[in-house]
Amino acid sequence: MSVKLLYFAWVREKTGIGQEQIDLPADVTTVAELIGWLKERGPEYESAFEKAHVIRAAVDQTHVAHDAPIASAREIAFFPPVTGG
Amino acid sequence: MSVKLLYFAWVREKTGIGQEQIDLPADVTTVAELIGWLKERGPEYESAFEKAHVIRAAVDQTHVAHDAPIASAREIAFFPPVTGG
Amino acid sequence: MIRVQQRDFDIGAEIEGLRAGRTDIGAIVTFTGTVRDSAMGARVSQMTLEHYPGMTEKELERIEGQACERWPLQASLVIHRYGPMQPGENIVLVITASAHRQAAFEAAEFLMDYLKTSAPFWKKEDGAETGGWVDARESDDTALARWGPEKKAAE
Amino acid sequence: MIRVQQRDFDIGAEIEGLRAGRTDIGAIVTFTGTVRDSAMGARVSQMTLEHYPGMTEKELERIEGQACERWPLQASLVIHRYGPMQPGENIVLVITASAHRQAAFEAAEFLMDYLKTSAPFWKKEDGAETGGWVDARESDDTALARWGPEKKAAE
Repeated sequence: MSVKLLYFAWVREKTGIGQEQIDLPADVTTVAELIGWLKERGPEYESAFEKAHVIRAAVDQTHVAHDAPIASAREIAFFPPVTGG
Repeated sequence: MSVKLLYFAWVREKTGIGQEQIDLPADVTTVAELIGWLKERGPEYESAFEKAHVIRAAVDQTHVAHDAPIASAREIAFFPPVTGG
Repeated sequence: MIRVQQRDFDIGAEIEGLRAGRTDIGAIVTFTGTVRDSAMGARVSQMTLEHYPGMTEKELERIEGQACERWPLQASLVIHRYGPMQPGENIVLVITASAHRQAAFEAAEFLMDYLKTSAPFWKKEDGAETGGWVDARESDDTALARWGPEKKAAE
Repeated sequence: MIRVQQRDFDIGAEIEGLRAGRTDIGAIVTFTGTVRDSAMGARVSQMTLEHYPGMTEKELERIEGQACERWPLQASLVIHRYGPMQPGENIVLVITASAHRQAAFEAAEFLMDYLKTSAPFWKKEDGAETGGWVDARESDDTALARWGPEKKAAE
């Protein structure tokens, strides 16, 4: 499955990229599993997702919990807690 | 004692005057006594102060209760509950 | 700062005046009260606000002083109009500015609640079907009660 | 109505746009968030807001929709800026208009509380002494909790 990943704020700075299109292995089915899989991809991902519990995720532009399924997602975003307003 | 009395809103409309200077008898010492004394002055005052309990008073431009003393007051105002804002 | 005036006010200009040149403000709340064209289902063609000159200014200053004691405000403004007004026109403006939003929101609500129950203004409505002096709303006393009894003006 | 934009906004003009020609509004509340020149005691020379284009608009619309479901609003507007901003500049504007003041105040606070915790914006501060990404404040989650859990976005 091909999916667009987006990174914002310090997650973006640590991965070094704002977005990328990746092919997801079939056994990666939740946000938490995706984070685990990304951490294997290199030291920059390892560093970006080191404190995985503080990182928020959105699937197709909707906030989700880490145990949310990602099947059929077109766009998955990772970012720190929001600080607008 | 000479004191300025002011009337606002429907209290003013009922007494027919906005303000007047009166000489207060020595035995009129509280707001409630003043209301009682005013009601004796004529049908327009009788009507204005008929529902005495809803009428608010201010002594020298400060809200007071009906049992407040009026000794040394320069200005006493009577009006309905306020409805600004 | 308080102002009692017959003429209209410009909300945008008042905000700009309050914040001009300042970089310590983080939150600005404004409340504007306006004349509605109906009340209790009856049409209102005009409203007139009577007030008690002298006491009005004193009360607004007292209320604003209390808000500044209770919340860390960097600036505040209360403007209240009197005289005849048409539906859609401004009646009252409250502006509060603080470092954080909660103080600004709470102080603005406090100012409005106190103003509604202790500033000496009286509304008279003119309309085809009804009209006359507006009765005080019990909900205004209820709104006031949440700020605690100790600061309420004697009545 | 929501808008996400880099350019500044004119509070007075936005209020006028929302109320123009209307006589059914009785209360207008605005909240303006502005850039402060200090944070946690450290000087801030500039702030940059990053956001998630697409999701930002979606979240703001969702939040505004919830406010309109919960309160009888005659009009509402949320404008949020992104990009670099200097101390004193506007960041966000919320306007709510209703027949009565309580609905307008509550809806504006609700919008700000939700916006602070669910709209995808991230602040980065530049300063002489410190700087960097701003941490989320626990008090924002506390503020949100008062509106009840049922409407909170999944996280």
